[in-house]
Amino acid sequence: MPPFVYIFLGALAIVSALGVVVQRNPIHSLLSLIGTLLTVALLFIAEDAVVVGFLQIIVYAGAIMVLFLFVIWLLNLQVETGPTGHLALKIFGWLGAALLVTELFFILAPPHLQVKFTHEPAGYGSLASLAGKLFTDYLVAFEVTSVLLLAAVVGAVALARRIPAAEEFRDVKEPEKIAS
Amino acid sequence: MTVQFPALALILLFPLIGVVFNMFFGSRSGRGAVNLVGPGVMFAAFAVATWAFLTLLKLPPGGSLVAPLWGWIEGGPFHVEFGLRVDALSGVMVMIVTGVGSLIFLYSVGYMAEDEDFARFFTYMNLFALSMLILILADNLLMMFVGWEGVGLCSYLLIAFWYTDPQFAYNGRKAFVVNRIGDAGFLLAIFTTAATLGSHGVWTLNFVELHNNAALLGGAAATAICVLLFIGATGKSAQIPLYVWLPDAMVGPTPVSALIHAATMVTAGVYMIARLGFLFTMAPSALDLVAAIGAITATFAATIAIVQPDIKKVLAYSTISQLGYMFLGVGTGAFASGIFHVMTHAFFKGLLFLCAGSVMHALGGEQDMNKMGGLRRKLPITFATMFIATLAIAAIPPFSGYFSKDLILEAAYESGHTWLWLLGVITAGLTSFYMFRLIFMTFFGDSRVDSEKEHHIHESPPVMAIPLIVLAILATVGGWVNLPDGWLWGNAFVRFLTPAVGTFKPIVEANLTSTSMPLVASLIGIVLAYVLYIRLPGLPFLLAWRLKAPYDLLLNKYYIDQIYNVVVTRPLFWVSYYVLDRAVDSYMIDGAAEGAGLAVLTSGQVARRAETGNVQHYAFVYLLGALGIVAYYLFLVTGR
Amino acid sequence: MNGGALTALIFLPLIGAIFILMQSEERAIWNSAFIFSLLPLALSFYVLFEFNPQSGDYQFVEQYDWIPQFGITYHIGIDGISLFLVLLTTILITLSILYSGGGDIEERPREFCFFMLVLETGLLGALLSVDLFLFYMFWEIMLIPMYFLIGIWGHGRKIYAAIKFVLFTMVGSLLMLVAILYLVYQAHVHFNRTSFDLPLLYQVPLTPTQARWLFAAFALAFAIKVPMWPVHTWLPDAHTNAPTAGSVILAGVMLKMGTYGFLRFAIPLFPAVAVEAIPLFMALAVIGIIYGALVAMMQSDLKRLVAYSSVSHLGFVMLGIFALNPQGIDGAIYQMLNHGVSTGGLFLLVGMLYVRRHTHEISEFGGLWKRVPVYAAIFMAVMLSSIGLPGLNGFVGEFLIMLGGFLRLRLAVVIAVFGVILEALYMLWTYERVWFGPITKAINETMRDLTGREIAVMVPVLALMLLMGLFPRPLISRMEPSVTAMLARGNFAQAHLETEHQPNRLAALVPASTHEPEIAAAAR
Amino acid sequence: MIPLTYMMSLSAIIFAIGVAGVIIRRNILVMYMSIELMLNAVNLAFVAIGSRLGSMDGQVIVFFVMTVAAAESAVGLGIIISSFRNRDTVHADDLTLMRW
Repeated sequence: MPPFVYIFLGALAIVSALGVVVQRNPIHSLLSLIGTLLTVALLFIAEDAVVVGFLQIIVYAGAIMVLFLFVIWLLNLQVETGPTGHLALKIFGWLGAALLVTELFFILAPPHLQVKFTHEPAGYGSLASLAGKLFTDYLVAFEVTSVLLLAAVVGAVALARRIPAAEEFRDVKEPEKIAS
Repeated sequence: MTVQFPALALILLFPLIGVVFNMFFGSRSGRGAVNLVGPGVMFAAFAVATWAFLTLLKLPPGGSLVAPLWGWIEGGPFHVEFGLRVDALSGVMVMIVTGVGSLIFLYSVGYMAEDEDFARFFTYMNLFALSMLILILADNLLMMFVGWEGVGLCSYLLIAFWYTDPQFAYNGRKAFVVNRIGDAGFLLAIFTTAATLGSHGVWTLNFVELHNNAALLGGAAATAICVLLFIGATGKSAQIPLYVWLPDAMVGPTPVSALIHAATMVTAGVYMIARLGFLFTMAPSALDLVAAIGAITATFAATIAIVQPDIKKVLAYSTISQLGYMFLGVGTGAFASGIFHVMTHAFFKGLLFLCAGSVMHALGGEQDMNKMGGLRRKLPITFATMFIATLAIAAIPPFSGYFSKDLILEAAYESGHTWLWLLGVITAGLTSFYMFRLIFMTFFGDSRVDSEKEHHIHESPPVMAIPLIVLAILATVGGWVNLPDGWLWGNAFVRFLTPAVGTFKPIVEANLTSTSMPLVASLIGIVLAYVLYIRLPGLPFLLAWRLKAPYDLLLNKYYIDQIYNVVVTRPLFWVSYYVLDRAVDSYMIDGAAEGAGLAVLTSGQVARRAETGNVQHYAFVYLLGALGIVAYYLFLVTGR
Repeated sequence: MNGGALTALIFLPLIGAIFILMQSEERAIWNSAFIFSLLPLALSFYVLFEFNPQSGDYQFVEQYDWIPQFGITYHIGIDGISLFLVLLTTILITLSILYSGGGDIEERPREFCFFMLVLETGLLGALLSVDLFLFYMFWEIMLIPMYFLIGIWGHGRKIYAAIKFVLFTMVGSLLMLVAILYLVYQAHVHFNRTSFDLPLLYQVPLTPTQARWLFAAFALAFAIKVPMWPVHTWLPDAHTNAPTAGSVILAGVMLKMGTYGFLRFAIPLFPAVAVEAIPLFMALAVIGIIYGALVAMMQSDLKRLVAYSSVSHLGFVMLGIFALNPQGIDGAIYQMLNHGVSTGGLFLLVGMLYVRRHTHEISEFGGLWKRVPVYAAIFMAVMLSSIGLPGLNGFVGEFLIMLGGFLRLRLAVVIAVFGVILEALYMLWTYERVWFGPITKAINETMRDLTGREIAVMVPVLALMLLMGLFPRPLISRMEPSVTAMLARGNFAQAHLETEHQPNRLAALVPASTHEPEIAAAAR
Repeated sequence: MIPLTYMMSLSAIIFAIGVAGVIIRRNILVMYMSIELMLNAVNLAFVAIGSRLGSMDGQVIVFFVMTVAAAESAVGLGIIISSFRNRDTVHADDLTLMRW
């Protein structure tokens, strides 16, 4: 794939990632995030990680983001008005992030970290090769992940359920708000 | 010559039985049993002691009876055994203690007949006898110390016998604590002895072995040991500066005063010095100190005695004074003379106290001589025996006191302590003066007794009278065991003791000045007392009024108690409370500790402000941490 | 035959503690607690009879790997130094439980017995450990039950006292932990072997500087526990507010852990530093003796008074330990036992007063002898033992200590002797105020004398006092080989001889060994 | 193929943007999204390096990251919902009960 595609996709990813952070409307943030995910998915495919790339699109950009969308909808979040947090925190947050980027450049970019290029074996990135790894070397981890997902499902249900007993945990300072 | 004589243990066992019986069964088994067991064990001990003494007399001079018991303390090479030993010195002492003790125990039966705590009384008394006998029979310094402290304890218990009066309890404690000061000196002496001998590889405190190794203790060590021991003796035997407890000890029952505070315990110091005479002769300066303190105490106490109104107080100061004589005796190296005076003093002073007790018994506990008088017809036995005792203490020949006191003053004169001898002579005069003052005020003249007590006056019962009579006989003839050579048995007593206590120079040529002066002084004292208290009964009051300042000084015992109080006791309490307890403990140490706690708490209060609860602040700190770590990694990778 | 005896000794109380947790009926709790305290008592007597008095080595040794990666072993053993302290522990725990069941502890008896028995495990474990890690573990385990005993069943400012107690002890013991780790590290460096085993650690070569720092850390931990002046102030508070049984164990056994620590760890591990530290520690000990006595004299609270008297008595123990000669150390060990018996007894007696009147204030009493003669007589006997009357136990210890001290540093003993005087002063004064005089408070008119159970508690104490006072030799002869071995290992005999062979300068009563140069200089 | 440096730089930038998002946005939901950004940035790095090494391990890890992300967002969103119910806010600076 020609480099300009990479550059284009990279630029798109950065812009939409910035969009996540700077948009004041959560929906817009979410849409930007989906954009980022899709661009990253394309980059995956470009890097011969076809299966993972498609999984990214389907599971991540599709399923998980829908979850976010539901929550936004459920909580009826609007465009944020008023102050958006502490100004000092904002400034230092950006400064810190910039510093982090600089540091990471120094660590990740220099030539000595250029790994020796190995020719990809045949079928690299295919479903078969991924599955082969998953069900042999990573079998235990895979199974544990399934348990994790199960626990997450149960946990999410338990947390989000509206239980009467939860009343006793309410904030005593603002009782009238809970009634609404 | 040393002979095994296991029966010596019986001398201790009998009082022990008395203690155990009276303590556990006394109050349950009733007065009769206690009255039987209490004195009974003393008579039994006396019998065994007599047996032992007679056995000892059969031995060649310098012989001794021993009864080793069991091993006691050890530590490294140091070791001490319990063991009993009777030689001439301890033989005489054990006879005095068990003999006079038995009589006083017998007397107590009558004296304590009204008291409900008789079982406790005899428990203490038996315990005292036990301790005193341990002190005397001990064959080593440490076991002697056991008895030494034991008698102090019993003295405390018996002074505070009528404990419901806080003053009595206070006096008991005072006696114990003052004794403990002396005991501390004794302990240090023991340590010094053990350390000095130990540095030569000899680890012992046994008297015989000490004697054998005395050469190792020469010079400064001997002086230090002797001075420290003498500090112990001043406590126990009520010498300057630790005499203050003895007058206060008179609040105990009178038999106690007779037994403990006159006849036996207070002479322990003299006994101890005589016991370690070989050591003291190696330390002449210490011996001079002993003599000087003895003579000064004798005079000092006698001056106080001449104005005291309380009959027992007079006798108490008289005891201190007589003990001073004894120390003068041993201090001039005449150990046997000192012990001789111990013996005669036990007879006549024990008798004096018992008679005083008899008078008080008759008068319902009255001790003030201003409220007595004219008792000689109502208490004939008491009067007669007390008069004999007075003659003895005033050193009128042929009564016992004359011979012993004479021997002491003789020794002082001969050894060149002329000034001390002079003090002794003056004291002799003072002694006869205050003793005859006592007799005249109590038994002669008009009765000043409270009228309601007047018709209660009665002579003591036989159980009290018999000891008086026996002691009176002893007080008369007791001195005859040591007459000048050529009379009766000659210097028998002193010769008998000499192997046990060391050198003695018999007085070959009686120096007329030195022998006659004390007698003259005594006679002057008697005449003076007669003039002041019989002939011109108003004169004493006139004198007291005209010489108010010195009179008050004497009456208040030179204000020594008050001085001690201001100089020692009060500052001690003040420092303990305000400086140590309040300032140092509560403020400084606890303050520092709590201050440290407070500092931690305060810094926590400050530091917890960082916990805002806002997750973004935490995230930011997290970021800083990450930046730091990455920077460090970068530093490692680039090497710069 | 002997295998497992000590393990059983340590863990029997723990089993008992767990067993008690399952009980619910109060009578059953006390009975089972008593029985479970009797078992280790019997076992400790068995150990006493099987103990070989000639040997100075550890006996009944058991050693198993525990955490082999760090060289930590389960290594326990008993020798002459710990033998009688073990006995003292089992005896006092039994007496405390017997006493507490008689009405002193009314709330939560189950938890109380549980903590008492856990405490016993901790104490015995610390006494029997030969492995430093094991020792440290038990050392810390002791704190927890005592914290609860004071905090739950105490009186007055009990929480303050409990926290003060724990914090003071922790400060020292954490430093000690660091020192232990450093020492083990040094052992690793020198022997290429990681081990917490004490016999190995005795041989670790250290530079003087290292040794001084390590000694300081150990010494601070133990000095706080002893407690030496000036880190003693936790003691009066802990004692005053603790329940009776807590005070008994605290004074009777726990304080001995400090002195025992000096004997077992601080001094043998760093003998050279210990010799250097003699003047310092003797000075602190003497200050403790006098200071404790003077402050005790001014207390108005009986328990506080006894607590300060403990400071004074423990000063004697430290004096003996730092004499570093057989007399001093024999005496120190003996005095530890004495103090356990006498002060334990005093606390029991004061506790009995508290049960009757719910106060420790001296001014609340007075003239009690008239009402309760048996009580008064027993109190007198215990008090006399406490002030070191010859013939009772206290004297033997004090005498040997002072003799040992005198052989080492004369001046210290010359001052310490005043402690003996003051001891008599404050004890008798207290006795006088409580028992003598007229009855001043009407409520005391109806005080009852000791019950059968209370007498049963006191009789062993009295018997021990008398036996230990008259027949100390069987005890000392069992300690002696271990003490000799310890002294030989530290090569203190050399230092000992130096002091001994001073020419007779006794009259001057100066500490000849330390002030030699100055005296020489002054002479010039 | 594009140099690894390029992919790494991209990954770093996206990661930093995610970090910034977590720190500066009050909305918990957006903070969550920023976390997803960071996860994706890391995924990108894995994939890039994996493909250059010819190893499938990188992709396997991405796979796991995705599942964990799914689980995390499920639980996280559940927490957001229940906290919104109780406190009626999704702002992080309002949820500061756990402070001094």
